[in-house]
Amino acid sequence: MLPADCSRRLVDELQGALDACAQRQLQLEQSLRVCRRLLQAWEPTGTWAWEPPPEPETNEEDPLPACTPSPQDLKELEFLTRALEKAVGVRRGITKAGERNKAPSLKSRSIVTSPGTTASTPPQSPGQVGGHASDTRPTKGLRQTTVPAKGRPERRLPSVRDRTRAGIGARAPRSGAGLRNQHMASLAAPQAPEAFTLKEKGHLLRLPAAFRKAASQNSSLWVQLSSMQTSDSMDATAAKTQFLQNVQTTSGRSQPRLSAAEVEAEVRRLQKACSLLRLRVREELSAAPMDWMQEYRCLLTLEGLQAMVGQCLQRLQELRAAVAEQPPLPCPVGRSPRALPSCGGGAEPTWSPQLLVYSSTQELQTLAALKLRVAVLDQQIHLEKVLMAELLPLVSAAQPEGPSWLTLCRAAHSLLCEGGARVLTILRDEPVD
Amino acid sequence: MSIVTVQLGQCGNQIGFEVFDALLSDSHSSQGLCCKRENEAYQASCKERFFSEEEKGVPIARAVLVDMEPKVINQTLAKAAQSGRWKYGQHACFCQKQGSGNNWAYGYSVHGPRHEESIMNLIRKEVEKCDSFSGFFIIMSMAGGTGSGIGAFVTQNLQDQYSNSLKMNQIIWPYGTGEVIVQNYNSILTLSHLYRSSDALLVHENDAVHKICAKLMNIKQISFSDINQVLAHQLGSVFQPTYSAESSFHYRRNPLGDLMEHLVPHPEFKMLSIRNVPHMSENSLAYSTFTWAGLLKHLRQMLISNARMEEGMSHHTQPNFSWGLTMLPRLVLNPWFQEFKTSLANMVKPHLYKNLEGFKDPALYTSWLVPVNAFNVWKTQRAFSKYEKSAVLVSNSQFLVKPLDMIVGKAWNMFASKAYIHQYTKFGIEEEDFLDSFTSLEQVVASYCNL
Amino acid sequence: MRRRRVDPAAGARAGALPEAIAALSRSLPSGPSPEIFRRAKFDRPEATSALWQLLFRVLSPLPAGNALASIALEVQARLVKSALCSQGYPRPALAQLPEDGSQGSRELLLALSWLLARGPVPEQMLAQTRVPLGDEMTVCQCEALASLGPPAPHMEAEGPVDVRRVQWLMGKLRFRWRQLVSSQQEQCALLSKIHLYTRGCHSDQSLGHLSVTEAEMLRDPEGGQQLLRTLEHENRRLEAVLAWRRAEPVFWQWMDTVLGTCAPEAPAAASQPTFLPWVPECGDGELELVVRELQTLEEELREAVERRRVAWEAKARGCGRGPEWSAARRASRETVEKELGALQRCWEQDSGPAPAHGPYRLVRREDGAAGDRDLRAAELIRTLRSQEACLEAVLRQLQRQCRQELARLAGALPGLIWIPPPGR
Amino acid sequence: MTQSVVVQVGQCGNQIGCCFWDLALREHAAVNQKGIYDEAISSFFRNVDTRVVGDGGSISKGKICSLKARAVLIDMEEGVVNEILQGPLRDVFDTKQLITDISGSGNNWAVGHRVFGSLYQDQILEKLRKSAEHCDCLQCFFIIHSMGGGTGSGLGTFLLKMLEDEFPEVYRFVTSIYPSGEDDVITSPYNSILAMKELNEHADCVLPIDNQSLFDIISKIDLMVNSGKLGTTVKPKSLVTSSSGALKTQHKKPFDAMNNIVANLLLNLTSSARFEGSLNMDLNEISMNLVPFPQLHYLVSSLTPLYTLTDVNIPPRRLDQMFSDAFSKDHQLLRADPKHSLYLACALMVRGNVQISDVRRNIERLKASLQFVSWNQEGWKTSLCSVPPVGHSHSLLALANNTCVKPTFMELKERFMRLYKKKAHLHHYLQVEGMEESCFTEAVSSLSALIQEYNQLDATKNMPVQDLPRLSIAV
Repeated sequence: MLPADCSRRLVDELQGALDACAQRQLQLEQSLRVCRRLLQAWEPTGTWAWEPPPEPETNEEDPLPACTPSPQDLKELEFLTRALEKAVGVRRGITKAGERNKAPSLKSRSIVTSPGTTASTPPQSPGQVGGHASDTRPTKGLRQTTVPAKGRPERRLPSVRDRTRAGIGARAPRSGAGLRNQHMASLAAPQAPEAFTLKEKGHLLRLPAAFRKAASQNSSLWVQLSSMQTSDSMDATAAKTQFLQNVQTTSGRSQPRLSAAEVEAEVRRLQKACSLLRLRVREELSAAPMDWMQEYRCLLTLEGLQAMVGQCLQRLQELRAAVAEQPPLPCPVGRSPRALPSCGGGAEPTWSPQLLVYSSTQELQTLAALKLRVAVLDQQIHLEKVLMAELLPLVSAAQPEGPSWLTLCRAAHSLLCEGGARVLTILRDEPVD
Repeated sequence: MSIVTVQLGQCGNQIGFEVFDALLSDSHSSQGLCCKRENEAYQASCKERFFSEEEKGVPIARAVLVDMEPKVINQTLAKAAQSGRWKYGQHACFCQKQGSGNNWAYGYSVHGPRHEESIMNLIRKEVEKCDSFSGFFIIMSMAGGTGSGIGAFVTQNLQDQYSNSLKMNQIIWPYGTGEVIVQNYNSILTLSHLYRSSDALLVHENDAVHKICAKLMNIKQISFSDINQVLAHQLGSVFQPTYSAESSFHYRRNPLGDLMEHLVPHPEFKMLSIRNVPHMSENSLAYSTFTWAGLLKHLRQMLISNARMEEGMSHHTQPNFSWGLTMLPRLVLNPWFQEFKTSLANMVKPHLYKNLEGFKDPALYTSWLVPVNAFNVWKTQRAFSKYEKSAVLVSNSQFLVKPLDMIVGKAWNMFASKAYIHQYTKFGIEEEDFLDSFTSLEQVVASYCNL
Repeated sequence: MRRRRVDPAAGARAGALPEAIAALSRSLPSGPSPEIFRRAKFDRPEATSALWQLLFRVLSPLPAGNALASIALEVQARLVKSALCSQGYPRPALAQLPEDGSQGSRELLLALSWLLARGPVPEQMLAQTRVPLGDEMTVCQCEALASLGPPAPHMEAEGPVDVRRVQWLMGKLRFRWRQLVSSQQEQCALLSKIHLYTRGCHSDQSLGHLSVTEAEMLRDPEGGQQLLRTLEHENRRLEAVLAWRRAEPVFWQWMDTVLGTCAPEAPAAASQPTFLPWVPECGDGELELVVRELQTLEEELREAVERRRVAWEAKARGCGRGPEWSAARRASRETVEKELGALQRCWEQDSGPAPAHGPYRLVRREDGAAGDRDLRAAELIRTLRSQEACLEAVLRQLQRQCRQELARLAGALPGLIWIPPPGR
Repeated sequence: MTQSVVVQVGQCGNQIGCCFWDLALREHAAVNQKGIYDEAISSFFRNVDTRVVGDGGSISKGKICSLKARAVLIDMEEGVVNEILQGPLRDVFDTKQLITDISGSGNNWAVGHRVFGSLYQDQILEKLRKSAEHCDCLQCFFIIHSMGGGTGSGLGTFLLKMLEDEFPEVYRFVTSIYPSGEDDVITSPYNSILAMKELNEHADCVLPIDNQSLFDIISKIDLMVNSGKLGTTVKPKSLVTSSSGALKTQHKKPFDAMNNIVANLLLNLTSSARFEGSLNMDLNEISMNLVPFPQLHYLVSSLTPLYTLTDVNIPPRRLDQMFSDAFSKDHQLLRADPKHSLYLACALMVRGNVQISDVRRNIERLKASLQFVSWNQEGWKTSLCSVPPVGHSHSLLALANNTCVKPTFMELKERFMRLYKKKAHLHHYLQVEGMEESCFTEAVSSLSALIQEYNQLDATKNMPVQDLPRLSIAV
């Protein structure tokens, strides 16, 4: 057993990392779902539309409502259940041979009949008729649609959509359907009602005018904002500085040397320094100088590094002092805003959009994989350090050789030296005959 | 997400076929007992996992077949093609003329390296066909030479080349007696190597499955094909699509990942077992109805008694639990497990959850895990195969300690007399390698015992 | 009446101040009405809760969402206090405010202004909730795997745990990493496909293809309408920010008058602020980690330098010491200084080789042609690779260090054979 | 699939070989009714287009044209080989596969081994290489010979060493016919002992068979058939003696029935490698499973059932009887009693409509009555081949690595020592160049060492089985 505070720290750290991963996974899953749906067939009947928006955890007590089956489904289900009950009844009563023939037939019939009985819309909806019609001359239909059909609202398509959707989900009442139709006209480009995939007709898609306008306005606004940022008016800057000073003076306190956030940023910087220095030292120590020149340079480098390490330590002492001098922070939760994304607040934030250009799927995958790999390594190194700080003292302090010490040793070895992936074995050296 | 199956050796190929066949016939079965929409989503999910795009309407299994002799592969390919429902890829198999002769060393050190490139190429091609690739499912026996030796070799290569992908090895544990004489040697070599390179070992014992065939399915003359079908049913019900945690309408996308994260995160505990209820012959099925209370109680009882089969399930309308009589001897003092997975068909009743409480008893788990973390439920509305209701339990528990201990003990006895060692040194597996294997498996036994 | 009396000079710009405040309030998310600002100047209690919420919004690391509303005001207040404190907000009066939101609107207004004075808050807020039209990828590692928001309270029983539980969690984490990798690979494949299939669809020539959001908008017109509305809303806010920037100076003058109405604070307030129980700070532990690491390094260096000096002196003895010798020494010194200087800059400037932060829009171009301001994936890959190598080396080194340490401890024990995991 | 080459040496070897080819042809004809040259046939036969001059073009696929046995026939007399060439099997062989001489070895191992060995070395090698070239994956050489004579014993074992050098990766399975006690060849103990040394050193597996056992089995079948005990229900052609076809028309020789038993042994041994089944067993699995130590590679075999009832529906009891019989003394092809000796390992090779549950049931049933060496308490190897022997529903071949072979070797040694003490006939051997007395002493000590190994194993027979201390894990 690990001591309580060590336990808490380690479990907290790991749990935090797990949560972060789970969050990322969830984000990915959501965006993946959208992507996958896009790559499936775009069906005018909207079979994709039944997917409900992501819901919170299914209620364990009563899972059925969570599925929110449509009336159609419920009806189907009812049929099935009834058929099943019948089948069971038959089984109980009738002889084996007769029953075995009957039960499946009952089931299958219920399945066969269900679409017929449940279809609230006639099998040949106007939309589908249209579909057939355009099937015969698809090229023409397409050519038509490539031209942005301004002011030529195709009423037929949306109406089909509306009907089918109402039949399936009938969710929130749609206000302003008329307005939507207007937009619709320019929205979906290939308006042939038959299903198609992005792969086949993706290149024919056009963004609607309203959106194009809003988007270009949006990007130009961001650009303006960025330029405004750099050329912040002089008097505003002066006024702000003045205000900050005033606040400070009226607070009746001398300015603390460093705020907690700054301390943290500094610690992070020093952490990085530490890693870099360590690497450089390793490199230097593994070198074998040949002549006096190299020998001299090596010595100088090491001395320089030593001085730098000294400086860093010095700086850390100062930070320590700053921390100690600060009043204790009223921190309501175990973890401080260390997790606060500092991104976007870089040295010179640019608000206007930037592009990242890739040339192939493979390249994008490599890029993403590497990015994640670096993030994982960061996290791994952090955990390694925490584990070192917590476990190594325990291992060296405890009474050696007891089984619990050996257990700890094995676990520590696995966690610290093998990344948690493998384990060592400790054998008792008993002579085996 | 898709899973690429690698079937190795006679056993692996025979079982692989049955698994695909079971999955496909289930997903196309009219007995799914759920609504059409649900059924479609279910089929799509199942297909994404195990089959690639159709060729003239026939789905193609995401599988690579490997054997060192042609007979079984030819037979397997033919059987799949004959089914008409699905088939194997045209260029998805690799075979040679001459088997490994039950010699693990031959498979691992001769066949493996010699054919590494070809086999890995086949696998790579199969992986590239997946838009979304989750991991490998590697089916092999551990007693023979090809499945076990090449299987261990291939798994190791997969670990090297696809370190981020998941690897689950389905291992067929040989009969206690009478399959292969050097099976204990082959087994310890296989297990110790897989423990290094695989993420999870899903174990099926021939003896246990044999018993299921005899006692529950009432099969008089049990053939390997009977055994493989039971096995395929169990595997199929594990991989049957289930709902994800978010919402009932989304099927779980990464079954391997979810399974492993919950079951095998600790590097010393990688062995999984499956328990399944109900199993019965087609004939008695027609006369049986099940209640969730009954099934789950039964399953829990199996777990506690460490029974791998369901015994004492009477074939009459009301299951009658006479536990005391039908229990296997209690082998383990402190059974523990991490995950409960059940697939629930429709007609879910609220009291179901009351029954699941029985699995949340902390006494079932090791002291350092709390049931809330160790126990997970998966469910689906759709029935699997011919059963209206069924439940399957995947657990990481002490259940294999005893068989493993037996195998290690027998192999150790043989090793002490140096019997058969010359057959292995001939192909570069030295006594040192045996000792390494013994060491790591003794550790596994000890670790499981210390829970 | 009163206003006019207090600040007659403001009369000339009577229109300007409300305009500025209105712009500010429009530019902030769910901005309070300008009236709140006015009331806050007079420390009216009814303005308090709106300002707590606004401040919480500004300071909270959580992404904007409905979740905010559900957090109790007291919790919000507490978080705001601690966040401001950690950023070095000077006025102790804030910490003494009651957390039920009953009083102190003027203090809160001051705090808000303090934040506004320090950085481009409206811009940042906007950037955080920006409508992502493109498929974005951040280039920096800032938020890589850090968890957002306060960690969920764990049900873990406090108290000692078995070390195997730690191993268990570690294993879980390893699996999650791998799941992330495979999901991400899938996403890349799908993104790339969507980009490829929609080539030439975008009105903006520099982009060329549609993003997922844009394509989805076409597929689902209803959602598209929603998106359009959000975008238009963002545009309005952007315009408001621009207006705010222009009118800003008036606001600061006004704020000075607000500050003027505050009674100067009594140093060392009689009533000690009610601090919450001290929870050990994560960053604090971090600091100790670095100290320890640096000390080890220093120790190591001391020995190494000693050894090298001896070696150097031995070698140097044999050399003639002409002017060439001195020149060479000087040259060496300069090179080393330059090199180490570069090393130091690496961390001091707090910027890796990848200078960029923030999201980038992914654009697929087979020929890989990129503008001056655009970033090429290949470049980024290169920097990431070197980062990866560097981090891997660090990790390996730490592991080596642990191995040595454990081997030292284990070496003293007789009768035991330590068999390392089978090396491969 | 792999191929095997049969090398039949000497009179006995060729006679058995002849039976073997006859049976093999009939088996494949029965299984392969379409006449397509398939992998199964290819394991023993080549498909040759006889119109192609010279070597005869090999055809790897399609219709069967002309089948040629993968065989090399060697005899230092012409009689038997000529007989074969004039008989019905003549088309299966051609002259390129034969090596004959006219002088004979005079029942002298040394003549066969040393004289003819060096004389025919190149020629034999060339034929062997040729036959190997025709295979795309040569797995095994089956050598058939007798131990007592001169050619089979001497040249047969000379060949063994040659194969080892030339084809180190190809298995060498030797079917050796051991002389009976009242053998008419006086020097047979010498020949056998000298051959034994070679078998010890250069064979992968030896299937020792003695004529006496074969004779006893035949007599028993005759008795059963003629006594009418089983009425008319016994099929006229019992499994082990069925021999219609090739040699039927000729004058019935006393050895025919016996040779057929041996030929059947070889067919059953290879059936699981050739045909489909739910549990295959390749040839390389035999030595892997049954040979725990390199020298202990003598496998005692038994074939059951010896006769088949006309009633095709086998009641399980009959099936179980087949398993019981396989372990009885009467059914062994060597005079030996495995049931009362120590098993090192045992293989059960089943053909026909038998399932794994049948095999398991019988193993469980029989296990109690058998003794296995302590470290191999469950030393069973099983195989299931779905193709039964021609005209039968099922069959079983049991192979036992069992200390019961020891008496045969000890008896051989005794007979050798009786002669050798008197130096009887020794000069016939010593006059052959390269033969010295040391050859005899070395041979006999090699045999003694083998017997000693069996003795040591036997000594553990009644010791209680106990687990050895294992590696001790600290935590």
